[in-house]
Amino acid sequence: MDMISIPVVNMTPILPEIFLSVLAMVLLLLNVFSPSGKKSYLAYISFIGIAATAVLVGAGWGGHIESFSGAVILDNFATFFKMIFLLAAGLTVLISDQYMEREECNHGELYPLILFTVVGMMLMASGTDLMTIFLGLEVMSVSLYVLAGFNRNNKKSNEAGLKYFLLGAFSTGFLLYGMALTYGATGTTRVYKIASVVGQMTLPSANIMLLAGMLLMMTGFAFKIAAAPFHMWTPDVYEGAPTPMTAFMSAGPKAAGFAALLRILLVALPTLQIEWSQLLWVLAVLTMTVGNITALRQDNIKRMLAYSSIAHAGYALVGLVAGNGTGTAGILFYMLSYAFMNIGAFAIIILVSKKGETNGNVMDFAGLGFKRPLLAVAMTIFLFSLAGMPPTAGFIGKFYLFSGAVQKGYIWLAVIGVLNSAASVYYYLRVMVYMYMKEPTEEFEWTQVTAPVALALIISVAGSMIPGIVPSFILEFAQQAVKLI
Amino acid sequence: MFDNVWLIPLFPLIGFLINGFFGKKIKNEAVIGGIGTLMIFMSFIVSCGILLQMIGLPPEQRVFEKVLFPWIHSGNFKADMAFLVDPLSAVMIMVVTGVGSLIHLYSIGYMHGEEGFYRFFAYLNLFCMSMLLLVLGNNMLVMFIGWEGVGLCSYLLIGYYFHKKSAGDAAKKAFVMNRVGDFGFLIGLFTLYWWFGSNHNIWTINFTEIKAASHLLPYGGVVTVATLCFFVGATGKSAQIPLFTWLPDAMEGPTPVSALIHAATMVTAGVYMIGRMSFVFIKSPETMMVIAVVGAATAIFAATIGTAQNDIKRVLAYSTVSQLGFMFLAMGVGAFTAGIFHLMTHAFFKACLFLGSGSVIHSMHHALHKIHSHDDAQDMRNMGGLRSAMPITFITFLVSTIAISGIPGFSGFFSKDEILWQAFANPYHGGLNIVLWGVGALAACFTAFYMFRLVFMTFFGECRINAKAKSYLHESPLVITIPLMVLGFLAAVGGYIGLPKLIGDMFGGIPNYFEHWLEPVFALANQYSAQYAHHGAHPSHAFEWSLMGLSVVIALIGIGIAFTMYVQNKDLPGKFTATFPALHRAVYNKWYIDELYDFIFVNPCKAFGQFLWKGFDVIVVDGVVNGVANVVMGFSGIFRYIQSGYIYNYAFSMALGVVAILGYYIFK
Amino acid sequence: METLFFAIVSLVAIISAILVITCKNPINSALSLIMTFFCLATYYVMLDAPFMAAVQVMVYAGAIMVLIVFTIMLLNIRVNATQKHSHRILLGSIIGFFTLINTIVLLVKSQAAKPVGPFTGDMIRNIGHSELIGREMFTTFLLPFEITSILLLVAIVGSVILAKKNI
Amino acid sequence: MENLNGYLVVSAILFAIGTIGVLTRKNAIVIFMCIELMLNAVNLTFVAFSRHLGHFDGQIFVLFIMTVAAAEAAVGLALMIAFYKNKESISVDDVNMMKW
Amino acid sequence: MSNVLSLTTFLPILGVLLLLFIPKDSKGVLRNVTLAVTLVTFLVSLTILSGFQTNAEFQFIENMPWIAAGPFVMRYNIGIDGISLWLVILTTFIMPIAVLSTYTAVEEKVKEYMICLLLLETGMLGAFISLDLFLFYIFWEVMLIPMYFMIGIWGGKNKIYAAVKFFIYTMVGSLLMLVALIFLYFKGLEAGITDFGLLQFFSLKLDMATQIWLFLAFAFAFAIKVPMFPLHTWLPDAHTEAPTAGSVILAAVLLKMGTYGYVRFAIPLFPDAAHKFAPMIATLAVIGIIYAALVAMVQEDVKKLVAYSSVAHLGFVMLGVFAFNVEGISGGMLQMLNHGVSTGALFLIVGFIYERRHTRLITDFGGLSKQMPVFATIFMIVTFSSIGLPGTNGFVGEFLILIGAFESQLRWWTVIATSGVILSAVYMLWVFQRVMFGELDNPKNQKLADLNVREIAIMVPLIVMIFFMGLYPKPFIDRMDPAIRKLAAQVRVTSVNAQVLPVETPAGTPALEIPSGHPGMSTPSSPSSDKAVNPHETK
Repeated sequence: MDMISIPVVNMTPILPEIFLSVLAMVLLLLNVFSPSGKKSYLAYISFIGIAATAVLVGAGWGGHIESFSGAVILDNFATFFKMIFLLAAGLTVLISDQYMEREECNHGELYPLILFTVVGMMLMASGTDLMTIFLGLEVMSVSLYVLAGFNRNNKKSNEAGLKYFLLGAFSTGFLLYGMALTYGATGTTRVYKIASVVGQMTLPSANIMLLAGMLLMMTGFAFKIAAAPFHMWTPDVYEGAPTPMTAFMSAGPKAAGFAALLRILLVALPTLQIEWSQLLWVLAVLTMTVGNITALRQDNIKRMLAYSSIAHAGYALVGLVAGNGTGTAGILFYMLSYAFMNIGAFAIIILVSKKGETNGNVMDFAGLGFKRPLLAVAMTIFLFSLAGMPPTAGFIGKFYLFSGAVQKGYIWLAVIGVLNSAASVYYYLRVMVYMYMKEPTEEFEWTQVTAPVALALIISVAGSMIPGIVPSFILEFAQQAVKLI
Repeated sequence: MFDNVWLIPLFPLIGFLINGFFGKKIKNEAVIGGIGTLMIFMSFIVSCGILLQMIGLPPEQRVFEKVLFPWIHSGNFKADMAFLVDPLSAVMIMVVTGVGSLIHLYSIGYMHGEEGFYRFFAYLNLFCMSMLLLVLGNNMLVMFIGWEGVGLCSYLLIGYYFHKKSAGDAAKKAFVMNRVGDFGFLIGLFTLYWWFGSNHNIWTINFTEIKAASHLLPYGGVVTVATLCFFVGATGKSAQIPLFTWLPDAMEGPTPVSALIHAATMVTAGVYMIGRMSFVFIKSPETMMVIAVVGAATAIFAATIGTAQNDIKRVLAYSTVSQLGFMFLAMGVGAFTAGIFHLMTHAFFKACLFLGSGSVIHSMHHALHKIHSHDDAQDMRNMGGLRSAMPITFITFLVSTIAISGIPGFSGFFSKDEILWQAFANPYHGGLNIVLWGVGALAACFTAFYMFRLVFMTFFGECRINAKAKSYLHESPLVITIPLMVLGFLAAVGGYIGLPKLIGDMFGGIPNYFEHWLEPVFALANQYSAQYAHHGAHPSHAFEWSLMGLSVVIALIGIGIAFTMYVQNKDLPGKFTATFPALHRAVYNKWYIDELYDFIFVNPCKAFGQFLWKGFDVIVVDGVVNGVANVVMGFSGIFRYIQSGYIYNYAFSMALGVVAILGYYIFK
Repeated sequence: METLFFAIVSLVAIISAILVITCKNPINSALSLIMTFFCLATYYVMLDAPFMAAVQVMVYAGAIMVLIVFTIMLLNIRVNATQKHSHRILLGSIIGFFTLINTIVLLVKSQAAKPVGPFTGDMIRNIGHSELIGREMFTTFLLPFEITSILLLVAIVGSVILAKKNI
Repeated sequence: MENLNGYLVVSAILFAIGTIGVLTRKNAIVIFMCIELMLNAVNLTFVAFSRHLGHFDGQIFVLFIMTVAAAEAAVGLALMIAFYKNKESISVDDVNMMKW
Repeated sequence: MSNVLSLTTFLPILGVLLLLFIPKDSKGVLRNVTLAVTLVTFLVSLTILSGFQTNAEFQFIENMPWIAAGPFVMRYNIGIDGISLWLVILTTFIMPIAVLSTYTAVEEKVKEYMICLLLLETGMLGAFISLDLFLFYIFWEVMLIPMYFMIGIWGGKNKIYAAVKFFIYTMVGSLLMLVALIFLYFKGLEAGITDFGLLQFFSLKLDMATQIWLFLAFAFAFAIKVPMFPLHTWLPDAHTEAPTAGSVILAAVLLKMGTYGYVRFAIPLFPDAAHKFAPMIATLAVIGIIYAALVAMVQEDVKKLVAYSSVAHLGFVMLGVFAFNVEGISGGMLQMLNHGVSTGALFLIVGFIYERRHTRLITDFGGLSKQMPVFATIFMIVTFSSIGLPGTNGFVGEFLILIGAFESQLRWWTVIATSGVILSAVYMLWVFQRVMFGELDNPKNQKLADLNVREIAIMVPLIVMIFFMGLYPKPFIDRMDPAIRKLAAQVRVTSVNAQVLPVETPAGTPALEIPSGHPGMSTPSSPSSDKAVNPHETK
């Protein structure tokens, strides 16, 4: 037998992943050599690294390169999502330092783990092989399990980690079973090959094994994007996880889940669209409704935003149900703006809450509006954006999502969506009610805003407002991104 | 002169603006009153000029329209701020400005020392302006401005003593009842406008244009609807059944107001309006009948109430209602000229009566005030024997009373008798004629009775006022008595311009100037009415004479009864009351009409409003809104508890989801 | 013969799997699980995948289960006397049962893709399973293979972060 | 490969048993073991398919799943240890600080 | 200046930027600057008025690309015609008054308050001038935000409930409208329409079923804003709790958004459906008139009473608009302006006494005329304007509405609505009487000061407008007339088509191509067909 010769591969598609992995490892090493309590510079380095990666990713815009025998691809779709992940990670890194210092768990491993998560997510977005996607998902998940339980002296954080882990692993079982069935039904794990195999089937929807494989995979991703009824981990984990990680989890992995889901459904299984859009219709309605309605009665603001994040997954699913250019571009746009507004909101929560995650209730926002007007205005913008009020990015995003549905004839879905949106306004307004319309019950000092957090807030505010007023350029990118898949 | 017609309403407007804006600063009553009076007097002069010019023209040229400025032009609809001068409006402006000037003058004396003197004159001027707009308007909408404007001024003036709750209530009642009428007016206007527009493409509310097109109108049908609606408007403004109850309450206002607004001018607006649109009304025999019946009924109904009232002004108020009934009776039987004629004479004698009563009250009030008595200055039971203290007032009052009672030779006789005659002789209402005449005659009898009752109780007999106060009673100053004298004179002789043909013939063919004057206005109406008038044998002159005599006798009977009861045998009223307590109570309480209205309309409305608010709006409408919110919140609670925190529950939910999804797709 | 063998192995695998979820003592569960893993390894052999069988024994039965048992010992978990939530067991079983029904029905109703690959049992036996796997792994599946390295690194770092006494 | 369905059915049964275990057991470690059982069922499916299809994609997938399982085991058990340190328990009944 | 509309709309935003640089403690400066900004805006808007050509076309058009992505093209497309002109002027006219009214009423958080006011102005103006449906929607929603804060922060006891109710209520409706908007766009896309420009959609022929659904969605959103019975309950709460300036703006301008929406969007876009639903909407409008009047009658809180009176007044507007003839729509438009002036004034009046006595219960007052004669006079004028006394503005609009509606198919509705005239007199005079007349027996009222110069200055422009619009409404009517004629023609022509065709006719069949032409683009070309439609038009 001849020797195994490692084939020459085009590394371009995974350059950002390689760069980030190397950076993460360097950071791990640096961490070892830096005394405890002086880990802040790791945050700065990671931020710069992330920014550099963003440039690297951006440079790949417009390219279309398959590599590693079809395991990954560099296309606009992946690039767009990678940008979202980097954005989420960048903002998270900025808001982490202050929080971690306060919670006395500023271990330097945090930043490499975040970077690894990003690597995982990037692989999910650019993977065109179920294996790659799965491994990317696992890299992301395993990192997230750790990140959720990162504040290991905090019972809530422990619990969040454990819950996330057990349920995540459970859902992985379904996902894998789905992949196995898909593999069995099509004979391949390559996304594009699946597409061609399924395309040649006379009646793909009659192929129960394929259908079941698809459904099980969908449940697996539904878990990641927190769609009902696979959403139940979300509030608990979001509440328990360290706040910056919650912010990260709500923006990054959700987007990654959507990236993979979009890739699989739209690239591999477009012929089954009738089937999966039917299921997603139900899931979308269920997700929006459960998320929004349950959020109405939440006092803990992290928990409230967790439910809201479920609801937002529902909105995004509306775009996926449509499955057309408008809807999917809407998802991309929405995920991007959601990263801005949600992380921004969590940044404010970090500033309002105290050590040990106290002051995490809506009531603790009382009086913020006139004591810290800038913070309150920022929070207001985030909340209005989340609520989908014009002229914010959230509105444009929702507009495109629902437009997609309407365009495809899913008018009732859009109607349910907007009604949900209206209901959701209540709990966003509630925060504003406390910020502006109630007096604080007790006097206490507000946390100082450090420079990185301020930077994160500025970016978030800009990211929530500007795409709302002049959304064209981002939408244009999103359109191009979904055109190729 | 015609071109300057716009000056007529302008002068009072100027007066209103001056007094309204600067009156408080001027403070000097003479100046304020002077301005107010002068302004309306200037209008009077202009009116005289117009009248003279009109007299100089041949009858067919006596119509003139003056467009001031376009007002509302939209789509088909077109209404200008424009005036119409014709014989009818000429009569009206003369009455309004003439009587108005006198009452203004009177007010200077009467309102002396009142807080808000300037306010009073401002309102009075504003009223005159509105009234003049009403009578001069060349289209229904300008008329409607005046129509509502006089309502507003009436409101303001009734509520002049706003600190009295009763005054406020009365003011509001007056306005609201007028509004009920306005509702009718508007609907009538709409109907007419719409009918002409949609059927003949004549989109107009202009009187002249409607007149020109009136031949297109059918008899009855839509015209009945429209005219009935207009008539509802007239009943509101002119205090006819069923909308009359506001007028007696309106006596809460100062007495000059009662004289001007609630006797001489505003309340006659309904009559005027029917006259103005006679060519429309006449096209509906049904409406004419209704008008006649309502007029007659009001005449008798109000007269009965008038017999039992003790408040001097209330008696006069009911008298006014009753006399307005006569006017409507006239209109209803197609005797438009007679109606307008009575309107005019009524303006003279009723204004005089009110002003006279004002003079009495003024004096009484003064006297009672001096001795710090809280007795009611308007209650006739406190008066008596005032003739010696106030001779001029007494004489003018007596003259007017005679006039209103229909004693031959005085103005009221001519007009009222004409009405009764027409009620009897009109060719439209068939068998109803006798009834109309009978009711009218009976009302005339009652009129004579209660008017003389008033005179006897007030001016005759011994003085029932507090002896100490008696010395303070004195005749009113000249500024008050001059208008009284002028009006008394007019009340006496005003009737001669409209001598019935019968009497005129007797005196060598003196023509009925008034009828000739108004002939061009009502000619068309008479022409139309010929269509359905039945041509029965005309009653003979002898019959007419005997009816005239009968009505005089009836009036004398009324006077006789009053004399018996209140001068000769003063126990009689008491006995009468004791014999028929229920009747007396009913009459004294105005047949409980107010209570009835409260019961039927006001209270249910309030209760319904309360129900709608607390019961429906809050519980049902808002309840649904909040209910939806609460249901959603309830679901929120339920969904929350599903989120139990236990991993196996979460896993269960996931597994359930998987099973359900798979199951659905596999087994479907 | 092969069918009988398959049946026996299946029986053992299923019984031991059931034991995993019924044993009260986690240690017993763990041992049952190891038994199941061995059965699976047997299957792999039957499926002409000896390398997979070896890895199965080494990684699962060896590494992972040792880790688990070690943890059980470390935490010295008391055996729960009774299962309080009987309705939970019932519901769980029902759901599991339906999962099974669903899966089996779908398997019965459907059929896998036609064989597409080049490898037959003879071929595997001739060339050697390990070599074939290795070849594939380092050529076609190079990227996933590399990703696993990151995954393991993450796992190491994560475990250290979470479980080390002082960091 | 004539016996594909046999393997698939066995793996389905194992998968179902694993699911039941996750839903019914209270000890987090046992739950994790049940998840491992599920993953193994999937592995069996993969291998069976792989053999049936005649290429090694499925088997290589299984290798990665094993790696993932190992990684998850490491992290998961670490999480359990951390949890145990704080709560002195590993029963999922005690994992309910956060709810509603 | 070609971009004077933009200038008017965004001047307040510039004002906000200016305010940001003023320290929050210098309240006087803040107030004066805001006043100056609103005044300048008003003056600038007057140049629009003077430059306005009296014709039916949209003017001052600015049309720039804005968003173009995917299937959507949104443009910054603004312009006004006679219909929106006056609403723009009304807005800029009311704003300085509203600002001036806050000088003493708002002592806390002045800066934020002023910022809210200015943002609100931009939102309102933007909504009136938008000719792009999407742009309109943006402004429509943006308006909510400052109003929400105004009610919620500076409101009364129950402010939070009122603010949230206001927000969510309006949001529900407008979101449904959003879906309809999107749907409409895609319908338009099929027909070759290239962007959200309103004018293009006028030429869009939709089948009846589509029209009905879309109309319902639009109508629902607008009905909430109007508010029409039974969607009105947010209004009394919002009004009662809002600060004076908030109530004034809410009544004067915000409510007009609903009726304006009908006139500008719901009716011309879906004329057939509008015709179909006219009886239903008229019924609701009439119920609203009577119902609100009855409820207003028994209110104990002056402000609530005025709020309910708003419901009644806007019922009139709706009735007029759905008469679909020039008179009715003109009346409706005028009534919008009138209501803006007179109800705005009423809320200011309530504000005055509230500032003095910190109560709005009618029973706490009585006999104020004695102590506050100027106030009494002004109150009375405004009351009568609200009642619709001829000579005041209220009458002209109401009359035109009624006569227009009477001419149309809504005759019986009009009769009932007219009786609302009586009820409005009842409740307004009753409250006036109870507040102003009677004995001044409450000792707390005996030292009340009459209006000061500033307060009189606030009221004078309104009083002037009350009489000006009542006595000489010609300039107002004339400028809006061509646009309204166009609208009426647009609605009428299509409706005839709807009558000719069976309702079930699907879109795109040749039957739909009958002569109607493009009603949105030009007046009907064939005079004969016009005549067939309404023979009375050719006068």
